[in-house]
Amino acid sequence: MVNKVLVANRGEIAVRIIRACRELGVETVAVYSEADRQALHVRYADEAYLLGPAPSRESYLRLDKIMDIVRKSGADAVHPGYGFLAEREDFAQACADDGITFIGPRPSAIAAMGDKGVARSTVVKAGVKVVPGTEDVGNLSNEDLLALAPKIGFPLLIKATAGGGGKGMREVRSLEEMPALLMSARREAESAFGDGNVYLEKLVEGARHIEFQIMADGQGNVIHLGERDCSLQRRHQKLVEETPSPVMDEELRARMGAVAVKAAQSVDYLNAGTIEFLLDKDKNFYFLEMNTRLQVEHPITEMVTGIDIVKEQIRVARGRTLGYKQEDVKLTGAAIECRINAEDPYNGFLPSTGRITQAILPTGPGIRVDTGMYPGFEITPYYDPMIAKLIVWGETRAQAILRMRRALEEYRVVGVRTNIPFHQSMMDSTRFMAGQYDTRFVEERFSMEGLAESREYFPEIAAILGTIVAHQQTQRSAQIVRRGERDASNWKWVGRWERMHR
Amino acid sequence: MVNKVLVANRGEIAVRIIRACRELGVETVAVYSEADRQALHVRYADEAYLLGPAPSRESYLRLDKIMDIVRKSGADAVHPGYGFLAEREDFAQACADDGITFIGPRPSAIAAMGDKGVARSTVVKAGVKVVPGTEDVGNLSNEDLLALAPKIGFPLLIKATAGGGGKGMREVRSLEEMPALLMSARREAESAFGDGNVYLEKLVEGARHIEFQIMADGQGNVIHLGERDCSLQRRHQKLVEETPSPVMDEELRARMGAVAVKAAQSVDYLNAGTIEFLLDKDKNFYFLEMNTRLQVEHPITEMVTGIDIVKEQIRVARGRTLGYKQEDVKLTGAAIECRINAEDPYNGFLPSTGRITQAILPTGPGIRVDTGMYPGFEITPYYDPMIAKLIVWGETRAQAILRMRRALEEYRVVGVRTNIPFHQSMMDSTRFMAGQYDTRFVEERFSMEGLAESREYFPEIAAILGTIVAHQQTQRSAQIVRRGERDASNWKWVGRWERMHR
Amino acid sequence: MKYITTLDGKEYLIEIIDAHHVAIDGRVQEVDFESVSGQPVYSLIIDGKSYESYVYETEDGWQVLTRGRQYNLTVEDEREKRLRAAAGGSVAEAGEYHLKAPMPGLVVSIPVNEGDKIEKGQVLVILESMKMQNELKSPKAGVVGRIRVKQGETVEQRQALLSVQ
Amino acid sequence: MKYITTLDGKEYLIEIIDAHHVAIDGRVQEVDFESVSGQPVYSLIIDGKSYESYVYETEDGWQVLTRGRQYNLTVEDEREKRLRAAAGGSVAEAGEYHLKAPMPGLVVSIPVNEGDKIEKGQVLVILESMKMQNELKSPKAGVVGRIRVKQGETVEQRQALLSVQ
Repeated sequence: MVNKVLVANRGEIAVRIIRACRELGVETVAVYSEADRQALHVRYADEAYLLGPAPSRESYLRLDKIMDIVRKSGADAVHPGYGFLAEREDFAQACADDGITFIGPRPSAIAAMGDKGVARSTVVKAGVKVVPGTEDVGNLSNEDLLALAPKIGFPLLIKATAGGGGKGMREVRSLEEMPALLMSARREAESAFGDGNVYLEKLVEGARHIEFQIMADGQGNVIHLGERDCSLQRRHQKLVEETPSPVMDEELRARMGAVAVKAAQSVDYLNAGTIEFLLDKDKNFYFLEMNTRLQVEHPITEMVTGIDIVKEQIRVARGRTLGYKQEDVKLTGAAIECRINAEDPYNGFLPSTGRITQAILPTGPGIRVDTGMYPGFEITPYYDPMIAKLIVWGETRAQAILRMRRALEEYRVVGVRTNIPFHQSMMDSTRFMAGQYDTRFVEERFSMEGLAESREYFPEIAAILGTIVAHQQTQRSAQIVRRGERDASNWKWVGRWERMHR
Repeated sequence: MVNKVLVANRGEIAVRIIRACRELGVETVAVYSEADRQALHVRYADEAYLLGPAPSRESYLRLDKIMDIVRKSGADAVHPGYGFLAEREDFAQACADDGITFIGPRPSAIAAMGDKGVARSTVVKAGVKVVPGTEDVGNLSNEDLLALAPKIGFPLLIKATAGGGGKGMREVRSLEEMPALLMSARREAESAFGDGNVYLEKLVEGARHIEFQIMADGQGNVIHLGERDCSLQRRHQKLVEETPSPVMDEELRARMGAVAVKAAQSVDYLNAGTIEFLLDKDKNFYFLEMNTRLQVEHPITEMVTGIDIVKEQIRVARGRTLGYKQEDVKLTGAAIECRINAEDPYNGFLPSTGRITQAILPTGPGIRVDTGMYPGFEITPYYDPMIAKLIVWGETRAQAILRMRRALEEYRVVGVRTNIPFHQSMMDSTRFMAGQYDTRFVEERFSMEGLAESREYFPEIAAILGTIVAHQQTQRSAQIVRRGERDASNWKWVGRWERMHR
Repeated sequence: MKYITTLDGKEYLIEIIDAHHVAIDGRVQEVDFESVSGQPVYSLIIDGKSYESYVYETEDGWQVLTRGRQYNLTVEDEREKRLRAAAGGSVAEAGEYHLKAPMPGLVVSIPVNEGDKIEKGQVLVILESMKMQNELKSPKAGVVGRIRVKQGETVEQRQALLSVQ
Repeated sequence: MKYITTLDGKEYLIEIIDAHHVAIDGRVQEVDFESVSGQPVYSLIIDGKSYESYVYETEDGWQVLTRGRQYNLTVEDEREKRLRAAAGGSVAEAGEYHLKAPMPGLVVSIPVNEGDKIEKGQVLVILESMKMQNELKSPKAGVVGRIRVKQGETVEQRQALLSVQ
């Protein structure tokens, strides 16, 4: 079993999974929407089947169609990636019912951790501290939530019970603004997960978002692969992740790691997962949630441990024991990931769509780029704006930052705007260099205008560049006008065009 | 000093060096020929200066012009890369005379090792064994060489004294064919190095080409970074390199490493260098030559040691001691490099030139691609056919091979033919997998036709693919013919073309 | 050809002399300028320094992104400059604001009605694209004019959504 | 449209029915065939299997490179096939061989003279390109015809070098 894997995803993570399968000699089956016929995961897979139209609800969220393709293709295993159906208990259950290996946790663990309210109460029972909030409750109404809010205290967070990726999440500063925010959070959660349920959580200020990578096998072994610091977020979307965390020490890592393992064990966890914590200024830490799937930022852990997490997932899914014991896990050097999004940092980070006409990846020592895009590929409004992950490794954190600067400077993407300049400013910022940031840093202290000043100012060069391009455009339009005037010689033009286009 | 480095090279190695400089906060100056105005090294460097027309002799070999640009740009250091002027004593000397740091060995070491005849006699004096051949002699005439040949015995090799990269190298099986081969070897050496001198060396059959990476600082510390097995060659050009060598063991590595260090010490070596050995079936090894520069295949050593060789070069050039002692050098896992050449493996490996219209690099875990090409870049006949180096790392040799197969399968280059299919066949070959190969393997035992059979045969798919493309082309030409016939409606065409091209 | 290029409040007089020379405020400079493989990416070598840049045209002028920093500039020839001076500064500021979709997407909601008096910064439309809900805000105070789209509608990039008078 | 496609000595009768169907030796297959982003790289999905391929036209036919293996094939429609049959096989084999430069380069030497009798496999021209000297050999025995280039000359790709009769 696990000889042919259907990858129920798209984009860079589908490509990532196909790569691991190929290196293990496992066949791969891609699924794709009409917008993704030319996507890299379709090009790289051994087999490929159309799911339906571009919108996710008609394609990548169509559990029924995906199960049909599993049967049609003869796949004996499914990898869900992240997002879409990755944390859907019914998907894992449907596979189990059909005798298909689901490369992920058991349905029961997804259910326990997938509903964030249930997850909190489960880990509390196991003795793990959680951020104060709505405990041990299912689907609360707006009235209930408005009544509970003052007891938790403001500021607080509305979070989607089915959530992840910042979708359906809202910060609330006062009771007055809460009804409107509840509505928009539910709307966004419904649209993202097909489930509008939300819960409340105290907003811990000045905190860092620290998560631990967990691996568990079917023989009861659970290990962690160290932490990732994911505090740099904007609108609750992670933008930069790094490992080790600049605030971590060996003792704290051991304590948090042990709690993470305990949390995973509390739901009889299997395969890869991530335990998210908030770490406050006094190094108190609180369980936030568990992501019962492969995480976007898993490569930074791979860079410092040398462990291929996706290959380990397949190993464990095959029923074998983990290839590593806790004491085999050594962290070497430092790794950073910048998420490259198709959005304009100079225009409120608005999404940017279009056809990629050129893409030159940074390469060389210590660099990894995970992406599903290439020149000619169309970035559509249907899916996540993340078009690539730029990951670097350095012998030290300082070297990793310098390498990341070099890589960002080299990266060229033409056709859509990207947030590369944002990352460049971030890598230049003294607070980032000092490791002094929390989950509010990007929104509260960081502005593109202010930080641009860290970079050299070349106004004359910019003026010359812009003027030459404007001039060339004027010249070209003048030619078109002249061409339009050229009535008498139209016959000549015909010949010329014909020759050019033969 | 070493605050601004002029990179006296082009292509992937110029990009590689610029990367290291940027990560150290060192400014970079590129030089370029008229064919390279849009080359990546020009785009990535802080400064760029034109050298001259495309042919190397008028550009990258113009020592005088390069020294002018050193002065004009205010560069305080020069990195020569490999090839071109990298092993020219007069270049290192010109830098020394001007107070410019040459990132490489002292002129005396280049001189001693650069003339392969002198190198052999130098190391012999230091007690290092060499392959039998013409010893301790300078510029021998054809008459002398023809007289010496029978004493050495056939088969033997004619090699360029200024040589490297297989240029000016010829195998000689008998005295009869030797005069013609001498002529062609001298001609090629003259054209490649501006020096037509040659020497003779016994051809050791069934041998492996094993080389050791050396690093030496100005304080007299010399270490080696393990070996590279470069036995897979065609026409004396390396095609695939790997480390560790499948035939190496700890004891032999220690012995050969010690000899390599001794050879370097015999010329008071400074900076990075490579000692090449032949290793015969009985594990006897012979000094072949020393390359007094950064080597094409240095990245595989970087992958298994975690040491950035170019950064170490700059460190040592700054007069600092090496960052590593011999006992700090640990080899982890295995690395392989495939040299991607613009040549057609199905047509006698003839060079292929043209504009790259698309290039999709393999990425993901454990992959590094060093290249200077990108879509839109023109591959010209003026320079080396190597357009990229594909380097992979794996926890074991077997995993590295599987990863290389995956990477080769993913790599897409459109616009020129490449030898990727050759590498795919090589990675499939049972002898490569078993590590059983010598320097004659590619030429004597390997054929594209024979090895294609390792890959699945899809004649019907190929027939359908070819036929659809041929069909579409027929349809298009038919349209052009019809268009030519369209006399009466030419005015409509004018309007249509105008609209399309506005 | 002479241009007046304005950047961060400063004016530069730039003359394009020929393919390899420009004058900036009277100083003649040798330039080596190329579009890289036909893309809107430009390589400029000036005084030995190598700059690479994206240059985008926008409704208000040009954006030049080079070495990790974006510059917003306007480029006018002398005739345009005179015309604008005669017209008494930018007309756009005083006039109507037309909100256009900055990207393709789905109109999630329109929290204003025609005729509403609104503040600067007030949300006019919530547009979903790439799974994110984006609030499109008014750059000025005023009154909401005609609303051209409905909730639930899919819109193209640059499609007119509504106006503010 | 029907074609006779020959590959490794085997003939396939291939009919292009419409954009999504082909018949091979009478079996109709559904195909999803696309050129990837306008490049001469083709993606074929057939029976759920995904194949990507480079397809090159050569003087003799077509080369299809897919999954690390190259296939050489000829594609003829029925009319072409009949014409060729009538002409009694390939004319090329019997006729004159024209050596063309396989790539741009520099003529290093021409070790034959006009009128020389040569063997199959004998070196006709040594061409230097990309720092390598490449020996261009005769695919047949014969007599050297007109030599159109001189030693030291730079030649373009496909430029005629000499002929063998």
